[in-house]
Amino acid sequence: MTELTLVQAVNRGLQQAMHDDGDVILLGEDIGLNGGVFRATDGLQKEFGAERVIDTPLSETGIVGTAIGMALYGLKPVPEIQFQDFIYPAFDQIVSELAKFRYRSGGQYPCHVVIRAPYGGGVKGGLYHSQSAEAYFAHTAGLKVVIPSTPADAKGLLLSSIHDEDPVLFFEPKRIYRAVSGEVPEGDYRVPLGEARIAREGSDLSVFAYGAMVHPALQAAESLAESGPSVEVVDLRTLAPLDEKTVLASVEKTGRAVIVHEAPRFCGYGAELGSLFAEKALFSLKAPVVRVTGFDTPFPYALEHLYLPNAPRILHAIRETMAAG
Amino acid sequence: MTELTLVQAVNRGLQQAMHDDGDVILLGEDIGLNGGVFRATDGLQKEFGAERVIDTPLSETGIVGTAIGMALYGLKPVPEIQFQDFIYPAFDQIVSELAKFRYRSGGQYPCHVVIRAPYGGGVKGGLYHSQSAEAYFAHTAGLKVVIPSTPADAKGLLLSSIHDEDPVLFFEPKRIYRAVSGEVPEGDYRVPLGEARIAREGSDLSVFAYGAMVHPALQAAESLAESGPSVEVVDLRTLAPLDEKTVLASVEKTGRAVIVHEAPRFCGYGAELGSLFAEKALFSLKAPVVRVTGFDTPFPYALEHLYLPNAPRILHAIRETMAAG
Amino acid sequence: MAEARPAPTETPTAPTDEPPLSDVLSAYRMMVVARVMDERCLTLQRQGRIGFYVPLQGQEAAQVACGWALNDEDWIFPAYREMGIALARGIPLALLMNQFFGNSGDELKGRQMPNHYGFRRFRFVTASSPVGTQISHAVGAAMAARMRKDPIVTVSFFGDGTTSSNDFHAGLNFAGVFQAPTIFFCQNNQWAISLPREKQTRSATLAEKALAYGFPGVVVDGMDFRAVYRAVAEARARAIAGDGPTLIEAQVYRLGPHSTSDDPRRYRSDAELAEWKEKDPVARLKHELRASEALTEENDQAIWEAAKQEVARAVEAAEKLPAVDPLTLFDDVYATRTPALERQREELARELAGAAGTSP
Amino acid sequence: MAEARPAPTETPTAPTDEPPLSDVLSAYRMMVVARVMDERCLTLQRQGRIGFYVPLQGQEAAQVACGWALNDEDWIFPAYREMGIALARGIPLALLMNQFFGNSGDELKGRQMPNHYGFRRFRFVTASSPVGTQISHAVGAAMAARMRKDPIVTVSFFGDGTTSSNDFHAGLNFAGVFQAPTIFFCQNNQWAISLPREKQTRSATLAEKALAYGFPGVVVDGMDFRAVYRAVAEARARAIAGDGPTLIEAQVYRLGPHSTSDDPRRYRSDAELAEWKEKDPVARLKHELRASEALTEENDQAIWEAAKQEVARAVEAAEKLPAVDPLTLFDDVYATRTPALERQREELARELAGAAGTSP
Ligand SMILES: Cc1ncc(C[n+]2csc(CCOP(=O)(O)OP(=O)(O)O)c2C)c(N)n1
Ligand SMILES: Cc1ncc(C[n+]2csc(CCOP(=O)(O)OP(=O)(O)O)c2C)c(N)n1
Ligand SMILES: [Mg+2]
Ligand SMILES: [Mg+2]
Repeated sequence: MTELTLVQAVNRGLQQAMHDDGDVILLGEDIGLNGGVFRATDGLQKEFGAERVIDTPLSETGIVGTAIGMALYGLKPVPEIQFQDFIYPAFDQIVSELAKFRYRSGGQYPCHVVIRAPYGGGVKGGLYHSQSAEAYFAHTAGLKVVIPSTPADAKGLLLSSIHDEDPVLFFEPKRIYRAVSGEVPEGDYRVPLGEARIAREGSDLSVFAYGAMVHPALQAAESLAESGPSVEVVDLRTLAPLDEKTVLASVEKTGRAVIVHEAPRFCGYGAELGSLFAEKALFSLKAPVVRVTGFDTPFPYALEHLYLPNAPRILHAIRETMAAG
Repeated sequence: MTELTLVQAVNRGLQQAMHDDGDVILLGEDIGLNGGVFRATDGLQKEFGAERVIDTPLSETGIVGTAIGMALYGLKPVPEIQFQDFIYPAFDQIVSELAKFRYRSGGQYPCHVVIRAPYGGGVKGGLYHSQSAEAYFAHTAGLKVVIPSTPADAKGLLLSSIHDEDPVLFFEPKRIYRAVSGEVPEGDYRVPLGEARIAREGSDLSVFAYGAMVHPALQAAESLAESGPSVEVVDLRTLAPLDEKTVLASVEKTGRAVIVHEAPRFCGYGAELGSLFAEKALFSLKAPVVRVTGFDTPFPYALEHLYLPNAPRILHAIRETMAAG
Repeated sequence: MAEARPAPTETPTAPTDEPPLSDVLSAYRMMVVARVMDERCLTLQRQGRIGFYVPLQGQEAAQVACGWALNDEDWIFPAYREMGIALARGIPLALLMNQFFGNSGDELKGRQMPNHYGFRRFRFVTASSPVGTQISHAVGAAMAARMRKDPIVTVSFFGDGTTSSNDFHAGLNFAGVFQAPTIFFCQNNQWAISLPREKQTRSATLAEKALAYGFPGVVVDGMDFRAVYRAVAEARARAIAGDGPTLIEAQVYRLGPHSTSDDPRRYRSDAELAEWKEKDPVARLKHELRASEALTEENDQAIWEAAKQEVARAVEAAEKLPAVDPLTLFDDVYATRTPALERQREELARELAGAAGTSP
Repeated sequence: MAEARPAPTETPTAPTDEPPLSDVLSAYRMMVVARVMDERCLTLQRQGRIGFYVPLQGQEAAQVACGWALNDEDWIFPAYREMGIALARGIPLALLMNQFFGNSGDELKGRQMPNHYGFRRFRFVTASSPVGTQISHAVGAAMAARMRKDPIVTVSFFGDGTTSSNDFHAGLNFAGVFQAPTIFFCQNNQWAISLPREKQTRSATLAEKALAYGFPGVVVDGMDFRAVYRAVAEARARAIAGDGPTLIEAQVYRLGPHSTSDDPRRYRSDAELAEWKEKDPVARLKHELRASEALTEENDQAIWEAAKQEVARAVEAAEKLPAVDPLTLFDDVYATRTPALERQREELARELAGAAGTSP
């Protein structure tokens, strides 16, 4: 065990994978000498050479397209997209090719690429360095979507993703790259995909969150520990495929659900959860489901602090939900 | 009034707009001499000239990018994407640029482009000529998303879209381009954006649908007309911004909801509706919400008939929902 | 301040290889099979027996010659019009025909429209419809092969229209920077559906686009079997030697419609078509073989007859095979079915067993 | 079969225009203002008074000269490093400074990071961060202007790295095909964050990429004010005459970090930096003006002093302005607020009024 920040845990995860498996290679913009703009790949080019840690030209289309070609050939490429906001030039490659290769070939061509990208707000990055685009990918059959919220999960989920057989979009909450640290197991530590984590047990209400939002959710829950209702916090970790079992069990137990994410509400990931409850847990629900999310606007710059969900807003939603039934 | 097919109604809508407003111009692949692969622009280059009906090189990035430039300058471009499945190379231009221009410039640069694209299955087009990608765009703040289900609406919504001030994604259900026809008013006929249509009134259960799916929804409802429950069918028409008022009023009246779309279920557009009901109409719901949708797989070819929702499946969902409460 | 201009076209360096005559005869046979398949499939589509078809007439020499100059271990990244390459790789007609029918013998499990096939054991990667995406895949695979020290090349196939795609730009740029052992084989058939070549881009040739990426681009008469063979052999030798990629522009003509959904009379003249028909690559190679006395008129008739029978057998066999199993719909989305897919599968199974089912 | 090769660089044709001397002196003043602004903004960012900054040092001559050769009616499509152009267009320092502070005087309503400004009345389109997207916008606007018969050109600005983007390819290709009256102004500052120019693409120059699109590409010494002026004036004249687009590669150097988030010592040598510092375009123009006796040492000092005061005033004024109104968050998503946005706005208003609110 070592105390690491989240971004260090990502770095160690990559190092471990590259050490254990010569087929793992990294590619992306500024990931080599520069170690990535967030230093997630710091030191890796030095350790593994420029053939396995490849600085690419400025083209996300090219990064993902060549990564797919490498994967078809049998390597395990882990491309980095510098900011998730810049993933869109690769959208066609991801949605039309990566997601569909295994299916369209009748299983002949698995295509295992793990795309890493820092996502989310809280770094004063404005419209183009703050977005949360997870819903686009979660809606795309054939892709897995993974978002860690702790350093240990960052390493453990990343290693599971790299050793998975399917394409994974691995989104890292950049806001807590350094703001959160914790104990991380050494070696080839893996956290299975497809399993949500009960970050805090509770019996009156369930808060569902992922990535950076798990922390204000926990704060809000803790602030009620003495006096208020008993709040469970579920950290989804794998957004697709969703761990329906854990999620439904929690809401069936508590009968109340608050869903938190940074992305705009409309057709956001939270919509799937709310709909799931209306379909499969309707008669357990004691109160309307509430979503605490980013507003239905592009991500702002000067007013970022007002845009992002935070502990007071989550608390308010918890109180409202408790009052409603 | 003239009896027109849906694709003819689109053609007449474009013709009307071009006739009335010299700033309206069309651009896209094969839309000129060839009249579009579905003939939606048939005859328009002949009528309005090659400067206003522009055959472009094979690049959706370029089509949407140049359309945005034209719109910034003050024209009203109406680009065609040959199949919605090929919109992804333009995804960056749509999501990063078109959707955010007005916002990021503090209102200085409205950017009014209407992107037309045929979408959906039912034409034996396989993975890449059948997709329903509406959820990606509905989740993107700054865009409007419109889908007609009848010839009259196709013309009326298209003219409203072209004369709107915001960017509109106008998706045409290609499966019923010719399969559906109806009376279409002459001239500058407009159907307002943002208003759902009660396609059929009913009191026991509401079916929410759009595009090609409105028709099997109506069939299912009609088949119950004599004996069964009284089914309301709501045709959303504008998916973003959603007409929450009409939708909520319907479900509050009936207490039961079945949602239909062709796209995969997970994080699809239906998720937003289900979630909305869990948030704002929970105590009106007498039975769990049910979604009748495409499966969570890429769109198939040989088995397309099993993939797409149809009247029997909708009927089954109606019966189940009636039985559940 | 300097203005760059394209250099005048140059005579190519001496060919590295010449195909032996017996090979050319087999290649001719293959071109005939492709032509017969093409005619037959157009008919099958018209009769409603298959759903769609993309013909390759006019491009047989370019494709078969290219396939001929490659090694079986090389990887092919095709578009949707590449039956000539498929045949040159030795892919049996039956596999193609089953894919066209989307039946239970289709190794793609009926998942794709006709022509979008691929067979891993033939190193022929499954095509998609969005144009150009295969180009950067071929570059990545070439880089991977080099990492593994496999002495192979990858080849991507695409048309004139596809030079406008994002992946053409990204793929060629990456290939130049990383000196990937790959060949970009552009079949300029003069049309991208209804858009003529000169409206696709203003460069004088497509080959010269390679300059923008720092490697050679060559123009070759794609109706000339031997010329294509030489160009590909040379490009392959360069790639294997570590000298990087080549863009080959094979100038051909799409003699048929873009696909069975297309009506070319809307946008091109009969005169143009007639002019190019004169250059039919199958007729041309026959003429050359006849001239060199490698082929007699009777042999030729036998070749056509054999091709027809082979194709007829493939059709007959494909039509006998049962439909694809409905429950395979849920396979291969992921390596294993997710719980949601299992549920959806059960639902469909119940529906097929008689009870109508709700989907998901 | 022919192999295309880049032609050797050529001496340019005679300049169409020479800027008058008085103009050059004003341009020099502007370059000094840009330099002073740059230094000051880097300090403001270090002090935490603004959130981020992208310096332009080394690119002042290229930008100001380009701006100088354009007409005020021409449309500018900038990237994020274009303060020299902004000044040349006459955009007041106060507007820029307010944008950097994202205060209530910011015409963008605090919506964007510093440097991503735009001002409609100056025909200076609001920049975004994704590289290259502005390139095809400039092409579309140029086509629109021609449709309207407005005798103007559009100019897109982008860096060496951005030549790899999708929109570079699409934009230049469309411009070639449609002969759009536009200028592609590429500032090759040798680096794309940590990637050196030679790893970005294997072409010998960036200018020669224009060949792939069938129009001229020119290389110009971007540290040379007059050379850039001539190249742009010539390209503009061509465009206005209906002769189509031009790609200009201005060879410059990014003397500072990529942005305030970047540490260039991780990837480039002090020696390289020192070498390029010798070519500082501001010092160079001063030297030329001094040599031609258009400028005395005292005048020069006065110019720097005036610039410092002007910048100081802009900072002071910007810092006095109140913050942007929180409820503007919901404006400009659409022309009118949707019902959902109205609700979200009321929610925020209540929250700000004291009660904590749930978001949406
Ligand atoms: C991204 C994308 N946009 C549009 C299409 C529709 N489309 C299919 S083929 C084609 C023309 C391709 O022309 P070319 O590259 O010359 O190949 P050819 O068909 O002539 O062999 C078009 C526009 C597509 N498949 N993919
Ligand atoms: C699509 C996209 N990918 C990545 C980035 C991150 N990024 C910002 S600037 C930059 C380098 C740009 O280099 P260049 O075009 O040479 O311009 P310069 O910064 O040197 O002026 C990168 C990679 C981005 N802004 N957009
Ligand atoms: Mg073609
Ligand atoms: Mg640069």
